Amino acid sequence: MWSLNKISTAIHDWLSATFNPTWTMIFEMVIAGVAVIGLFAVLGLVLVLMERRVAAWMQIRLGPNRVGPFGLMQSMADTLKLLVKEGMTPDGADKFLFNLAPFIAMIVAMLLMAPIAFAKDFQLWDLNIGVLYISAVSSIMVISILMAGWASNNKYSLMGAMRSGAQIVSYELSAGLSILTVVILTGSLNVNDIINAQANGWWIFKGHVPVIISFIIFIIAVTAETNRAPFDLAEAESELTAGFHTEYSGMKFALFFLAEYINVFIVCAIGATLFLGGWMPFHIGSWDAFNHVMDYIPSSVWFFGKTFFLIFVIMWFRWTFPRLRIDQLLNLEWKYLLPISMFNLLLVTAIAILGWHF
Amino acid sequence: MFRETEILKSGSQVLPAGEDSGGAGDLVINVGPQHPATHGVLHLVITLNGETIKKVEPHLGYIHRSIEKMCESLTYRQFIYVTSRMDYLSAHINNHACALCVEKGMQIEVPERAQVIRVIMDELTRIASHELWWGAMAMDIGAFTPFFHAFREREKINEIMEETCGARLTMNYYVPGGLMAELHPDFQKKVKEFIALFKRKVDEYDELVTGNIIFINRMKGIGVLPKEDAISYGCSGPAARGSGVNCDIRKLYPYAVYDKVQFDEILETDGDSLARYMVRIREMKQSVRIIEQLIDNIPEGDFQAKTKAVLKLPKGEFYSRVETARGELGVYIVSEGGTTPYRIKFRSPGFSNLSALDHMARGSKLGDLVAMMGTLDLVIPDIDR
Amino acid sequence: MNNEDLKTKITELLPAATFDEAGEWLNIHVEPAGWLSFAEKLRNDDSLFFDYLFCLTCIDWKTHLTMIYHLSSTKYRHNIVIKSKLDAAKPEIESVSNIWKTAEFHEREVYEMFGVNFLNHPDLRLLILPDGWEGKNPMRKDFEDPVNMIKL
Amino acid sequence: MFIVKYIKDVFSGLKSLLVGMRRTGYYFTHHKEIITEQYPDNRDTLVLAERFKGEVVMPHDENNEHRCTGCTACELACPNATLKVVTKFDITPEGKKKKAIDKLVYHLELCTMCNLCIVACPSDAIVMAQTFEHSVFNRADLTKILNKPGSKIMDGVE
Repeated sequence: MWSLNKISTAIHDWLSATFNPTWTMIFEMVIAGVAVIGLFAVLGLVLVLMERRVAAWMQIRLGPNRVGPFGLMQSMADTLKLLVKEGMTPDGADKFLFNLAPFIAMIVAMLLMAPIAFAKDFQLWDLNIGVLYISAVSSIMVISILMAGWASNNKYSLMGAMRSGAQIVSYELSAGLSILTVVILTGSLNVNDIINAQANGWWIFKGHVPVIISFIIFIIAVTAETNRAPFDLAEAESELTAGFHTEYSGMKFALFFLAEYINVFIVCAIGATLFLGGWMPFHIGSWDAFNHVMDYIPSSVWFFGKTFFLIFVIMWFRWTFPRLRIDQLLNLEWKYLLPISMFNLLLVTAIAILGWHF
Repeated sequence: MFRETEILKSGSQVLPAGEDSGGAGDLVINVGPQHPATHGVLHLVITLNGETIKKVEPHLGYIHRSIEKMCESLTYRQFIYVTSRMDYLSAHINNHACALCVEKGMQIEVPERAQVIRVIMDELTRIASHELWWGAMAMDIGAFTPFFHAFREREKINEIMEETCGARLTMNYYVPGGLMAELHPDFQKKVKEFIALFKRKVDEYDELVTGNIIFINRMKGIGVLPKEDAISYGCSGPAARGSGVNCDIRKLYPYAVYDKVQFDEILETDGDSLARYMVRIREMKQSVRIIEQLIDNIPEGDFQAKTKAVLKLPKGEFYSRVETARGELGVYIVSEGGTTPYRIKFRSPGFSNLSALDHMARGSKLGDLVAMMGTLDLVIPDIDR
Repeated sequence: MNNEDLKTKITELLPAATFDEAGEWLNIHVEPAGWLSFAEKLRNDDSLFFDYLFCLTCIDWKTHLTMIYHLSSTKYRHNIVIKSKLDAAKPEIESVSNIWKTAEFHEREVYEMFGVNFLNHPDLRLLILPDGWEGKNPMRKDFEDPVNMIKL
Repeated sequence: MFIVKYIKDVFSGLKSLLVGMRRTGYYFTHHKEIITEQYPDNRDTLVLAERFKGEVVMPHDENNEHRCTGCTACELACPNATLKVVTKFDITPEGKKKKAIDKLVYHLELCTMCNLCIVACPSDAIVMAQTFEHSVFNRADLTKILNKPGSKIMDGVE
């Protein structure tokens, strides 16, 4: 059976056999870095195309269909266009911060890739506080947005950045709390432990109603955290023209754009890992034949399938709902999501202590 | 005058405290003339305190073509086509107002057939205009999909217009004394098809937007315009009817065959954005009702009254009022007895409705301003003329 | 109220007013001097209650200007037209924008298009014309713009 | 009670969102509803209404004859000075001078397709064509002469 794990092991074995351990380490790091950047590029292209196609079909349109077969090369063409465009720095902007901001957004997105298990035994960095690491690092994203908004010396950008600051800080809370429910049930912060705990069934099925509630809250909170509609107040096209990236153009804009999509991918990957069993195949109790067929599907396919399903749901939100207003956005968090998820956390704790989950 | 340039030049700095900015830390931003939510070249100078609006100051004229002055050198046949360019979304209704005014002055009896067709066309225009408003307003508050769904139905109306009038937006189909051409043979069939489609699809609008909890929260209690203020600010059309003002010209001063058809004047009493939204949604259904009553009963006869080749209005003043999709349009012609008007004034609904924006917007959030502008249904060429 | 009733009622309020019925509605000619107090009476009188100013404009008759106010009552549904003759060289009239709020915008439009000076207007600035507009008022009959206007 | 209302709010809110998602989900899965027209590709099958007002043309018959008498009715009817009739005097076989058109100049760049000239024309010499792709690189190309070179008026048209 084809699997990513075998490829990585083969490379590791070959490198270990050819070079001494230090060089092996260095080579592996380079390969990992290149792979992450490659994944970035591919994900950016795929997700942009996917978003456009999803949007088009929901809006009774065809979507991109001119560049390449079925418009598959459309995002390539877009990237090319963005590459050759002039990256302007507005007069009066804080040049250093202005140019730094997109890179911070990008670096944060890259850092978040580390603890994600893309397939069985295929992970960049298996650290024991994986989930904590993710929620900690993803908060840095807000700094790049604030930086971009402030440094642009544009009132729209500033307002977008300020909105985004309030938004991300508050939605961290309920995202964190809903992640905690799974952590409590598993008893570990390690990503692999969480996935292995779901070998006999995903948490969303095993954890009764409280986990379903926390799953819903998680989806809402991460939609807000990644500044996606209906929570795209930082961009708020019809109010703030383009929010914090109003003044960005060319490749600097593309980095923000890419970072947004990578963030969506990462939060969906985390959602898939925590609630939908990561790369664990779908098993039904004692249907051995069915389970066998499911096992035959490579674990990476399972992981990406689940992740893309969640991405689709988030895109579905975007193309259906109107945008919230800033005070309503904070109301939703502090009056609804936070109390519910705190109460929910209590329930889950009780379930975990009493051992009611499967 | 000096002050605006100051604001424009100040770029992105926070203005210092002074009588202009109102206080320390106030943020003055220019919304427009190029801005996604203004749907045109409206320029609003907004004074903000954080996200809260302290003052909205419209600056107009970016698309002012001085249509009133232009009309002074055009004959009574020619000036009608210009008015299609004012409120281009209700071009037929604008033309109707002008034709009515000239007919009033010349005392032309318009054939019944022409009057019925005019009413059908007006109501189709009204539906098309409200469809566009619905899509654009949903886009203003962040939902992109409704725009395309609205345009699907609007496209059908445009096709009907194209077949009969030869154009999709600026038709110039009405002439003093009747219509420019006979109806297309397929007209009745197409209109019935459209009505069947529209009735099916209009419920989807409720699913997609009207019932949505986010939408209701964005609209309810936003931009409240009390009844007295609505009258005082000269608001008309759905903007005023949302505040409970009886102002439907079709009911109050019926023209064409509006006195012979059954329809309700839609009134909501809340005066907020949701009320204005509901007025328009319900008005579309009333328009369908009017069309349904007339489409099978178009009387036979001429589509145009016999008129002289050169129209000369007698000396005097003539005023006609019609209900466009945005409100009351008045055409005021002062004639000196020649072939061209001496002075012509278009009382456009958008101009008066816009003047209430500042009053409505004070104290609300920046995001609400967009919702308010959306529900006022501003068409900038109509405001600027 | 029909036109006759309106005439008697208005004569009570402003004996100097003259009437004609040339157009669709009753025309009332008033002097610019007493206009503001008369307008207040029109708005506040219970039997008149002209609360809706639906059209405000001006006509340039070359020798003089005429301000035209179309008033309507949302309660009684009667309409009148107020006309006031202004001097072409120095047109001045009291602003009615504190009685009918809509007048604020319409008066600003008339101010820039015809050059009528509205006394006590809260914010009499250019609305439509660009900043720093110099020269004549565009809607006056003697206005010529050789660049932008095409004469047929 | 407060808690009951709170829970009801949450559920009714969620339900309204799901109703909207069902609608977009329906269109996502039903591709037959797609209404996109792929314009430059469907040019061959594109059907324009026969009354569509694209530009003013003067139809000529197979003998290169048109119906224009040069009466300038269209020129007078036009609000924008789009049409300009240039007349000349033909010598009829009987030796009399007869007014005819030399050129009918048409400024497409000024035309608003209001149809007033077509209505005004007493001899139906000009009609609206259904062309709509008018863009050119040079503004001067939009000024057209409607009568073909060497054309003359049809017999029997006064």
